[in-house]
Amino acid sequence: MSLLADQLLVLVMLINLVMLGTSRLIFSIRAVAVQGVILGILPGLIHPFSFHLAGITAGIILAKGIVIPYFISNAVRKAQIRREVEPFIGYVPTLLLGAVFTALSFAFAEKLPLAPEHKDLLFVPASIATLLTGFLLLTTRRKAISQVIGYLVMENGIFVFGLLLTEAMPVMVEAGALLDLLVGIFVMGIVINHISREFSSIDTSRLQTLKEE
Amino acid sequence: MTDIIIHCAVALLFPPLLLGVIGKTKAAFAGRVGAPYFQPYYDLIKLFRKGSVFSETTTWVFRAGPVVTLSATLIACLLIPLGRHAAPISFSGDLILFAYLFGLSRFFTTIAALDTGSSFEGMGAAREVTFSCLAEPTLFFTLITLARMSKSITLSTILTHPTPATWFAAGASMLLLVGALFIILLAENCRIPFDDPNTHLELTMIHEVMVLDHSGPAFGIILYGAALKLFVLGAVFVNVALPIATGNALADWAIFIVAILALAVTIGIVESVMARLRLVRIPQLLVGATILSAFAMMLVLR
Amino acid sequence: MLYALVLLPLLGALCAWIVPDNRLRPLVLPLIATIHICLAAFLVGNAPPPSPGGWIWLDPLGKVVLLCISLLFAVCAFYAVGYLSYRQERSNRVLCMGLLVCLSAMGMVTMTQHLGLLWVALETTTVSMAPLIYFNHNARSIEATWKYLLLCSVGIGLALLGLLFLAYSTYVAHHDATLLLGPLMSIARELNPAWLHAAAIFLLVGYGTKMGLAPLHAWKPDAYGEAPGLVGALLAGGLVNCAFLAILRVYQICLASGTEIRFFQQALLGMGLVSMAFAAVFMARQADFKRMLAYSSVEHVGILAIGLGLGKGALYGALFHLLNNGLTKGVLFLSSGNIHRSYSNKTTVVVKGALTRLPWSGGLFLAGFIAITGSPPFSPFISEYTIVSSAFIDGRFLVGSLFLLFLVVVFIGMALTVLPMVMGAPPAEVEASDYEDRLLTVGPPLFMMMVILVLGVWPPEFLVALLKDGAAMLGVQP
Amino acid sequence: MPTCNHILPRYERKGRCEAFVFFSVDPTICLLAAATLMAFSGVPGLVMNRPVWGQRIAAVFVVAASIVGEFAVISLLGGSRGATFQIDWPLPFGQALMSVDLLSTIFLLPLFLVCGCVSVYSIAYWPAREQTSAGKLTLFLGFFAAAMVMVVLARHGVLFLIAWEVMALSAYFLLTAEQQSSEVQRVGTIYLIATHTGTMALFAMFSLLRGAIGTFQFPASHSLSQAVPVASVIIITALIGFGGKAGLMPLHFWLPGAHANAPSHVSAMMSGLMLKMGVYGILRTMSFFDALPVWLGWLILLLGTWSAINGIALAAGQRDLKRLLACSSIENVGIIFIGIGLAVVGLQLHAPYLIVCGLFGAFIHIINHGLFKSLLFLGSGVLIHAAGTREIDRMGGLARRMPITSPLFLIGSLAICGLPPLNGFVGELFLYVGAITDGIIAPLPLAALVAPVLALVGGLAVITFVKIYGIIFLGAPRSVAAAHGHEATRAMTAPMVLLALGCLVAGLAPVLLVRLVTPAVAFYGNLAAPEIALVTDQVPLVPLTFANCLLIILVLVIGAAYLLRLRRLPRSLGATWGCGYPEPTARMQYTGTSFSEMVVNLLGAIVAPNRRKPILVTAIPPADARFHYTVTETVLDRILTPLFQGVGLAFSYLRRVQHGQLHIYVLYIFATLCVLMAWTH
Repeated sequence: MSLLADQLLVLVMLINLVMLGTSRLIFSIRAVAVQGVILGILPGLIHPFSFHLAGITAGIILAKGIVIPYFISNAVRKAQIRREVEPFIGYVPTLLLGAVFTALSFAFAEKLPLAPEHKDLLFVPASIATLLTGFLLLTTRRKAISQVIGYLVMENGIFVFGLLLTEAMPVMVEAGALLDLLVGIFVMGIVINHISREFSSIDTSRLQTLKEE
Repeated sequence: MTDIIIHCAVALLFPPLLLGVIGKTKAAFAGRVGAPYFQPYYDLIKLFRKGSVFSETTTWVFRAGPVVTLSATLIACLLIPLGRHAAPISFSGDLILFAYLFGLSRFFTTIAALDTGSSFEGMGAAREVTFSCLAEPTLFFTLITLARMSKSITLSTILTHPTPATWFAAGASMLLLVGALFIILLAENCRIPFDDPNTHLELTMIHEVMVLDHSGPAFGIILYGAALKLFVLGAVFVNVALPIATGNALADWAIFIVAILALAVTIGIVESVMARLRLVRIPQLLVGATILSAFAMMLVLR
Repeated sequence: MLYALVLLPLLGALCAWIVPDNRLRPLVLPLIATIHICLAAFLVGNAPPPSPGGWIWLDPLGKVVLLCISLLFAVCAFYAVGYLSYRQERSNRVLCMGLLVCLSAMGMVTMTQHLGLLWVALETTTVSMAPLIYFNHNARSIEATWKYLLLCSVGIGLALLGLLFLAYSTYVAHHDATLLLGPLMSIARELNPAWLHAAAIFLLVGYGTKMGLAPLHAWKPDAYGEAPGLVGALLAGGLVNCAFLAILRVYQICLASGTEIRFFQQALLGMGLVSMAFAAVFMARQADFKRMLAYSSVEHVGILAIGLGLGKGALYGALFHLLNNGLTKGVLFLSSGNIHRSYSNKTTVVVKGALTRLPWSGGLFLAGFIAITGSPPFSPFISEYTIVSSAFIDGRFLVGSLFLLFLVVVFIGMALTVLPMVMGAPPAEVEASDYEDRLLTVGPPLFMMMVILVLGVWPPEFLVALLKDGAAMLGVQP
Repeated sequence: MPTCNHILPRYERKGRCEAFVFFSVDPTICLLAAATLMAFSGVPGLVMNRPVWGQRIAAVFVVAASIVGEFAVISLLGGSRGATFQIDWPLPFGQALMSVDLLSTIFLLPLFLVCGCVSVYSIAYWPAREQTSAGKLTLFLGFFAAAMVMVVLARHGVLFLIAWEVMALSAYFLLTAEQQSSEVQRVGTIYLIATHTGTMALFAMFSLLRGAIGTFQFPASHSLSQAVPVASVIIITALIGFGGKAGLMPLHFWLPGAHANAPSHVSAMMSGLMLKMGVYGILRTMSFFDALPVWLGWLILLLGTWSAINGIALAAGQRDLKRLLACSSIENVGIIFIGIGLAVVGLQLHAPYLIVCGLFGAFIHIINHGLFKSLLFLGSGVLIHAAGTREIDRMGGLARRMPITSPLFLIGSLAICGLPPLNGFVGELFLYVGAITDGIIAPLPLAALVAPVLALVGGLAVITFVKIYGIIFLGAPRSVAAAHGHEATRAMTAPMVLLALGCLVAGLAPVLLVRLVTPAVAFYGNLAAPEIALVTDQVPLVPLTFANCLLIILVLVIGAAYLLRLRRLPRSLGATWGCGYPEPTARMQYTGTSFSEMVVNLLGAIVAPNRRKPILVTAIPPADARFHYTVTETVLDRILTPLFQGVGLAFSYLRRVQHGQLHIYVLYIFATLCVLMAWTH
């Protein structure tokens, strides 16, 4: 089963690269949704079955795969934005950076003192790579929506690491975390809505009035 | 006791004669006969009999000025040893009182001048305080140097201490001191080259311009006070420059009187052969004197 | 009883939702706040024992924060009634609900011993505050809200990763993965040091972002500057303290581990000094007085971090400063809100002569400035002086000197902004606004100023004992 | 106010000498009671809605406090020892102690006198009927006075800091009474920044002291070894913190502006009393150590000399009456520090004259300056009321219209110049005697250099005060307001008369001053009575009294003779001789600016006058031409202001990191993570 898990994790990393390369917002939202669904499936593959696990799987798939993408695409629709305009750093350089980061995360994960049963799995490199991808999206994209997506990718990366510990985590905390994420994205959606109304654009490079001198 | 009486008598009666001697010397240099030696006395008597004119702007300060000035100078006079005899009032640290009494008299002279509201007297007052302020450190440097030599801070000891032996031992610094003291003497008494008491161009005057508005007895007091000041500082100078003590009290008095008359002649000569300095040069000369005296002090303290 | 602290505000939020009238709704706030503060005072005095699972326990550290938050909230609640009466044009439903939800979450932060739950509660405070910053509904406030939301979310996300690392470190050490403070501390010495180290870094950066340590503070001036005064007060006095409590929890674990604490303290010291330096640089010639207050908050967060980083005697100072800073910032934000309202402007170009135009608000602002810069006889002096003197006593001369240097620069910067604001004659061309000092807008901050004065001169015995207990929890390795 | 709440009943008596106790109440209790009375003096005025009565009640309170306080001081001087109070403080700084010793008396003596005078004066000077800020001013005046008493009483670092800062902040609120004026705001801000910076130095100092001895309580005198590694740092920080407050160069920059722009009675307290608190701080700090390094003595001497010369040089060039008085305060503080410096040098080199005379000179000058500077500032208040301006050059001829203030001001001016027969001379006499005696007898030639310096300072002081007395009071009025000036009410002149009497009595009977100061000198210098007597016997107090009396008698006799003579002779009135000008006007008189132009020129190296020369045109009629100059306050104008601007500019570059671009902000977080990761590896 853990082989399948590894393959899925490779898929996650590929999705990362796809997201770095695409300019279509709807496409990246869908990609993030797919990533979320994979994240939901993964715990079932490495841990023995329990109701706790089933709950988590259902929760993650519901939240990351359905609700959140729905929120965001709603916001996209309202803001009538389709594409990311030219990002701060172009697509090709970010893609290359993403590839470098992914490679680095493999190298880095080698050095980490992991528990023996996690040594051979791709969870840790995938987690770091996804986290870094999220950072990359956050720092290079102009549109507010892209930044939310970047944040989501980052969260996904954190979740990937969390999957190693699913059993140890109390339900309440997991649920709370998911709920917070949900509400957070919801609020972000609302804010994006207001941004697009206020500025008739959701280009965050316009959000630069608050600064020093 | 006799000494004190002689001291007071000499100090009270003698000073105007100095002015007369200076005048006579200058006249001699100019080839004139000049006024009699006792002309200053006649002037004083005449002034004390004259009526006064007061400016409408003046207040009591104007009347108090000459009085306080004269009183302070009189006290200073009592602090100075004359002719190798200890002064009537003598205590350790009296040199400071001595210097500050001149400060007091200057304060009152200048505010009396300012009381008239005349721009010229204001100008004179400004010059007077500025130049005296520069002269003051010199006086202290000299006195401290002498104090160091005599290991005492009493004027009577300090000023009676110098002997021919000190001159031999520390000739260089004594010479510097005498030079500095002479400059102070001329500057404080507003003689040439610092000021010309006989000039009639107000713009160039210092002391005389301050007393333009005084008349009658007040002017008499001022004249007498000025003579007294010349006498006091002259006595200091003579004590340092002519360190001869015979041991005989009366001989000492005689030597002193001759010496101070000689000083008056010297001043007269200086006034005859020198021109007034330009006003901007005066501070330079005064600072020069300060440096002389400081140098003397360094030589002694070293 | 403890759960009431969490449930009561939620109930209040429900009420606020139900009440239809814009005038009546704010009254829910003082009602709830009064009950809350009574309850909090009672619980601080008679804290129940830890819950069976060990998840809920109001320990001395929590008590200090709870007291601060509850008092600050009560003051803000009364102020809100006065403030919102001037803002009738806008629905205050979201504001009231947000405040109460935030209060509930903050209550949870103070009493939980489970780091996961703590995280959830903190994230809730972040999210619940976002609509409040946006209360003014204009371009600037939306920008501020966006920056606040995104940066804090990123930060809190990193903190989550830190938590996972922490849990993983127990896993690697062959213990049951747990995030409960008690068990974690008891096994802290056996935890995997590498993972613990990583956890400490991520938690510090994560919660540090929330707290506003430089250079993670970028959202702070924007959010504080654009939010209404009372929201600013709660951000600076409430949320900051909650985040600081979270860092205190991490500190406890690092302390228990014995090895990690050295690095953690060094990092705190470094970031604290950097924060003070940043604040000093940004406060000079700061024309916007609300942004200036934000930078002052950065500075004081730095002071808290330095106090913690110094350890020993400074711990007491840090805990006391947490309280003092919260309350004093409250005074400053509330009075600056009044000034802002009266002049309809928040730059020193326009705002002049506040002392003449608004004697009470201007006076409070001035007094708050004097207090926050560490002048006796106000309480921040006591705490700041405790910290700086313990630096010198421990021979950390460089830290102490830098600390004082930054305080001076900050003071100069702040004085050059504050004094022209309050002194002088109000400009003639500013149009009259309907705002004037009234009991409800001036009384609450005045009360808080009195509290600060009393704390600075003669703090009550029980508080001193509480602070000492708290400092002991941080100072002694179990 | 911290003072009132703190007194707990638990205190211990440390023994007292019954023989000299005048009355049974403990001095410390008296002082605390006085402080409490003063602190609360302004409260009735706040509570009542009759501000006029509030102000009067405050004055009654303060005067009562002053009487109680002076009693305590006298009983201390009489030999009784104050109890030590202990405060059980719930703060983490240990128990706080309060007590008094003989060093405190030097500062308390003028303090109570001046406070009492000022509070009566303020009723007429800052009347609540006309000034809305009177209530606030009265309140803070009480705080200010009480805080100064507490500064002197405190024997605990943190208690001291609290009292100190309350004092400093009250002074800020007092001096910004006329806050509508932008100049007042500016100087207020400079003052606040300066005092806060100084307080930060004190933060460090008391922390270091705590580190060295393990408690915040002040160590006993001479109990601390100079060998403590941080001893020098403690002293340096104390010099920065306290020296700034005392107005010692180069930390004096706040002083001229602050004192000039405060209400006059506040200036009187700030200059006459608050500056001395800085001196007190330094003296107290130095008393902790068993020995002091010699360099410290020379340093203090050097700073004192610098302050004295530069201060009076600045004063000479001022056109603003109060700014001039403020600069002269710098000079006087310099003289006090010269005395302290001599004493410290003497202590290390075992030169008894330097020690005793230095301490006597400094202590006597502390009291004297409190008297005459307050007198002059109160006088300047009267003048401002009368002429409506602080510009010396717009006054003139006021002596005729102010028959009481004019002689009082003259007494103050003479005293501050150190001229006999007033009190200023006594302090300077000690300094001269100390410096010269040890300069000529012991091998300490450098110390003797103090004498010419003091002489120069005295000469400059004469210029300065001849200028202000002459230009303000004498001559013809230079403006309409000055021509219509009026004498002040009795509430204003009475306190001044009291202070002037103090100057006169202390000057004519210097023995009295010496008696007052001797216990403190003995205590501070750790000297036995014979040691002091050995030196003081050399100081000519009795002959000085004799000479002074003789001077007075001479003045009276000559004056009487002159007046009698005058009465017999014809007198006439006329215009001042105009040297040929047919119609001299009042505007042709010498002004203060022209009076000091010469000396300012000479001192150009120190005061760097900024001249604006007239353009002389030959056109007929000639156009208006003006000449004026302003002296430069080098530290503020040439160093601090450019420094602040430079730093401000540098900061505005640094501020670009807050550029508003969110994605870079995210990068900051990431970078911080990386740095923290890299730090450990």
